[in-house]
Amino acid sequence: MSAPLLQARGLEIRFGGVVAADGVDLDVIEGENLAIIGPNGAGKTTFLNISTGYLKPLAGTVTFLGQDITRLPPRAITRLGIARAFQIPQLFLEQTVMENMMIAAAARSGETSGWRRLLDRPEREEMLRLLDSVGVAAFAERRAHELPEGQRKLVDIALALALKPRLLLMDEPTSGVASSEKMGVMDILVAALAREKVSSVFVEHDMDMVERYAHRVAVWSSGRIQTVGPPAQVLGDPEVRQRVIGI
Amino acid sequence: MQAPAQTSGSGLRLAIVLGLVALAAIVPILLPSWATLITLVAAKGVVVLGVIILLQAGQVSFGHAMYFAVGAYAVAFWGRHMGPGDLILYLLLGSAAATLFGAVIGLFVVRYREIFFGMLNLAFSMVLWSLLEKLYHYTNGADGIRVVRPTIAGIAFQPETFQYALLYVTLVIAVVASYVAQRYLDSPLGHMLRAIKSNETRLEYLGVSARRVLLIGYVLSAFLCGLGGALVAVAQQIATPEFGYWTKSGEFVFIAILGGSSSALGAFAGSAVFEIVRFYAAAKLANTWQLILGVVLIAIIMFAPNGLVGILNRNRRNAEARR
Amino acid sequence: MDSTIFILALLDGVSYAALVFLVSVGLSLIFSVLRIVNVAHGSLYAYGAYVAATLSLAVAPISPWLTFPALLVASVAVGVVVGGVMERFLLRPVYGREDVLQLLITFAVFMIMDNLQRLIWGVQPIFASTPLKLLPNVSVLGVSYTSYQVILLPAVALLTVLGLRYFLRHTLAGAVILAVTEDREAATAIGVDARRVFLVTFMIGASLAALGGALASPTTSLVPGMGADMIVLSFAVAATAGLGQIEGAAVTALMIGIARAFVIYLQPEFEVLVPYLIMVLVLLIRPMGLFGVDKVRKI
Amino acid sequence: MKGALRPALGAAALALALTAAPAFAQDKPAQIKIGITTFLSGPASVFGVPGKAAAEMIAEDINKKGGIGGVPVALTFVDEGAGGEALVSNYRRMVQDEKVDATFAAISSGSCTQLVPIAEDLKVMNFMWDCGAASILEARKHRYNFRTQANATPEMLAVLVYLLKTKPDFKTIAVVNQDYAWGRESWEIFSTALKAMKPDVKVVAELFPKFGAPDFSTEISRLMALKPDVVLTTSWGGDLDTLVRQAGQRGLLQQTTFVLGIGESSMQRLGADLPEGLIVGARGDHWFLHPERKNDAAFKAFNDAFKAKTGAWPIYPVYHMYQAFSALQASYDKAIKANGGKWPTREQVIDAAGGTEFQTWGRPVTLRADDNQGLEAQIVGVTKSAPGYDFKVLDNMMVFDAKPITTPGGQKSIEWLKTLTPDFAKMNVPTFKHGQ
Repeated sequence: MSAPLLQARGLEIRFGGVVAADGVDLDVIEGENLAIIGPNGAGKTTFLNISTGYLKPLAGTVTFLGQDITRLPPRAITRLGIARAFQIPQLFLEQTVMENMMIAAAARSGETSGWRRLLDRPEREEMLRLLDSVGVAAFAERRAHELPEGQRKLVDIALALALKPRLLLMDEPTSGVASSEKMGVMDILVAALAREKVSSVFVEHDMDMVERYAHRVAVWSSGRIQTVGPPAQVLGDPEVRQRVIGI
Repeated sequence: MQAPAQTSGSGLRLAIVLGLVALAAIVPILLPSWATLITLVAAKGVVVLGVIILLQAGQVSFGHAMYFAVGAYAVAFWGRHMGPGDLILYLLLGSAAATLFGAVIGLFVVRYREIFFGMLNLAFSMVLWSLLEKLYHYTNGADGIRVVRPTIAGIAFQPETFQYALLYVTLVIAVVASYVAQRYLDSPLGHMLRAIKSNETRLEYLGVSARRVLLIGYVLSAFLCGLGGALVAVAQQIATPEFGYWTKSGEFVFIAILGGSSSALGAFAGSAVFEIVRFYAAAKLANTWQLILGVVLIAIIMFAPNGLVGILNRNRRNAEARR
Repeated sequence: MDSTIFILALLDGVSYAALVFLVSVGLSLIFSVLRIVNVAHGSLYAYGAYVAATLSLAVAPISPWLTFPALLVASVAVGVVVGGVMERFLLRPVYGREDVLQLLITFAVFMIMDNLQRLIWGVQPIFASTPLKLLPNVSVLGVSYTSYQVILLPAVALLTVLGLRYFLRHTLAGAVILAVTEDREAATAIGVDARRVFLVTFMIGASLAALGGALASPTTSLVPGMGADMIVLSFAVAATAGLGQIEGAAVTALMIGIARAFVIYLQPEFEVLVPYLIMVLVLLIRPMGLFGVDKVRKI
Repeated sequence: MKGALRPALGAAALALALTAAPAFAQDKPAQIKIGITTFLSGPASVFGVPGKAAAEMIAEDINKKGGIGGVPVALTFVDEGAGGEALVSNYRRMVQDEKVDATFAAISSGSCTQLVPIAEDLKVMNFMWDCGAASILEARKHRYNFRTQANATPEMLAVLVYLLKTKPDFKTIAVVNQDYAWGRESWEIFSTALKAMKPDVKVVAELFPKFGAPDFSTEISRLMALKPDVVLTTSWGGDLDTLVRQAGQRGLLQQTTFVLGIGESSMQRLGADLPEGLIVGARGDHWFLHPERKNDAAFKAFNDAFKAKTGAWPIYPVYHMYQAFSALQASYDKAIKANGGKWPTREQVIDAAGGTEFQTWGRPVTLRADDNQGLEAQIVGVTKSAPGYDFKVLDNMMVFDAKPITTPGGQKSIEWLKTLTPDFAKMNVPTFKHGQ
């Protein structure tokens, strides 16, 4: 096994009286798609928030490629190569989808021109291809707020991918996507991740998804990681089934 | 400031702009007193352009008159201590002083958003205003400082011709400033600025420092306010603390919304309507000019959410739809 | 600094703070519920003063003591009528639109009210000091004070703090207002009529501004433009305290009032700067205000 | 760029067509057009609105009598309260489009500072009808601008001399002035002269509350604790009313000698709230019961007409407005005479204006040829109750001749004031009792 890409050790955080993380250890290995599952409100999203610097843990550390990123702000962590897609899509609603993408492209290249036109940048083709690869190229010239929820979700992921990250963190990547299209979208997404050599962590409630796309599954419950392992093994565990999935 | 999807009529827009500039340049030849009025309209339009830039980021400053005043006073102080100068020097001074000021205050205020951003700007501007009033021995207090008529590019104009020279310089500046502002808003930095309005979180998650982006926009807007302030001071031949009072800041935001905060054209359309209404009302309807402006603004907000420019665009779209 | 100055400045500061508090707490209350900074708040203060003066001049010949209820009647009338019209017909149509539009509506109302005030009451200063003269003077350290200013005004302010506290914490209507303040969607979901809450809150806030004006009217000349300064000052107090903080506004008003009084005694040149400097310093250190609470956005 | 200009252009062209008169200089014009700037909004409208009423009344009267040199006058007003941009634009519009023959600008020194150079640029005769800043005419020589009244220097000096004559032994003084140019400049003049004429007086407090402040309680407390012999204030309008009432209510007016530098304009409003014994100045020899004029039937008729029109007796801006018209009439009459009875050109009127003496509702005023400064007498008195009036009137009035108390031509006021000596206060000034 290669060295972990992202390593969390002893994370602790609480909100008011609620303990969301109480000594969480978790590794993300280069090249894998790691799913996090667990009951509602268990703190799965909190893990994404801590790993990206949006929340600071009370104790514990997160290291990425050997560097301690626990106290860094989101933008610094993003620049190190961790991108994030959100449960509720976070887009620039008043701008067109292409403009959204080009902002990401400009951000990736560290562009700070106040003169050259954004849309004249060379990455336009690349961004269009990226949009095409998640199936929303047709919306490129539409303003983001005009898109249906499912398409926004895809653009949200495309925005993260546009950064060419090493690691992509996703929060229920297909929630909001019509159920008939979920598998198709995930197929495309996972293929893209593999092609671009991007590792990923995704929080998920849909066990079919987890079973089909995750290399490993971590079960988050009562503020701790209860088990980590291959989907077949973890999802087969009766205790997990009862506590997490409620079957 | 419009997305490319909607700028199909950009040729038409250019024609309208050129037509209006030509009109602004020719009218005063027939009506001499309009030279100063149009100069003021264009100069304040430049200021409002600065306010509009911040509105793109969703931030409303109720204190931007402070940069307007800084620009004006920079010119006035020069005239007072160094004697008359050249217009080009005045404009450089005014805009440089405002830029510097904006950079320093900007470092503090870009940490705040929305109402807190507005309030902090207001607070800073009120401190400046109090100082302009208080430091009577340096600023002449409420009477203000006279601004001596400058030369323009080394040429000393007679009073009759000076107002035209100033008008044409101001029109050129207005056009250039609009173009620069437009280019800025179309650039990556400009788009990032607009992104602050709709989703600052995502911007940070693209690895961009929203504060830095906002600071650049803030400084640019301070620059434009200072430039406009210097022009107004020269046109009015005076700088007074009133330039920096909170109602002046409110007036700039007012004009921006009146004209339509989504385009450079809006800044000038709003400024023209505002100044002309006030110009006529101060003479003909002295008792009711504020009333009229207030009602006009409410009507615009209620019935024409995109300002005067919005009305223009809507009419054009309707006309195209009928064709 | 000797103790005489200390005591005198304290008294002056308290009576000044009482009026400023009344106006700023109204502003703060409106903001906490409607999320609107009411620029026309200063105009409501001015109208409260003008209507109170008109009313007391009318009733004073009947009995001078009637002027006290007249002040109260005037402030409620202004708050309900002007505040009600403003909320119902001007603000309600723009809820949900950009914040700046709501702010500008109130700015436009400020211009209109300022103008109407001149048309209604003219430009000559108006003075109606009957209530001030009815109450005796009190002497402190050889300096004569009006009991109206050093006793009545602070008492009214204190009653307002206690009254608002009781209203918000111990009555159903207050609980409903607080619920809307906390979470508008949730409150609406459990059947609260948010629109009515907005209307009532706006009227209460407006009445408080008008009350400030009405209480100020016996002590000061009513002149065109008197509202414009009050709005910035009350704004400074509300912001320094943290918008929506009632007790906080009281403490901050006292702080600014007393600081101002001391500055007049010791370094009068800096009087106007005091509230704004305090506001800048506080906001730079605590953007949410002295008593405000920070909120983290959920993503 | 300026979408709204097109319709506005039409309106402007129309306005021009309606108002533009043929500009044949030497022909007798149809009317003499006068552009007047005055405060119609904001706190200073306490002066501006009476000033406007006076202008309308006076113009009507002039026209009834056949106009100036047989030509009627027509007035245009601009609101000084609408802000600097509107003021400058409208001033230019009046001069350039409406082609007014003369302007009366302005009330505030700030407006004057702004408009005086423009009048020079546009070569239009301007009478500074009410603004008092001494420095404007002292900075440089003007051709087109005249001041048809005094300035802050003689106004303050008269008040100071009155104080020194009536209360020669005071040791301490405090000042409460509005914090803006007038409040500052008037105190600078007063204190400079005081230092020169009575160096042993100690200034115990210099208070400059904000312009338009609604409350002076703290200032009053401080003054009550300090107990100065004299308190000076040059405040006006609502500020002065508030200060006097708050100070009166708390006994400060009774404890110390109050000097109201320009209190004449507030006396009617303050009514019974103004106690006896306060020293009051009038920005000129303005008093509707002027001791030297009060038996003049025309004076009485003027005052009665103004009272009938507005409900109040005239205050100083009303008399200042009259002076501007009187100066205009005198200048035109002089120019017509010099031109052999033919209608004069604008430049000829300007030539005539310098050195003109004209009648006023006080002593005559001269436009000093050196610097176009008006030489105007000053009245200072003390408040007193009098039967027949529901407000205090002036008693023990001194009428100061203009010349001795006005800065000599070509000198700067502050420098000149420094050269004064204690003997200056010993000048001979006639004193009049009320009703005498």
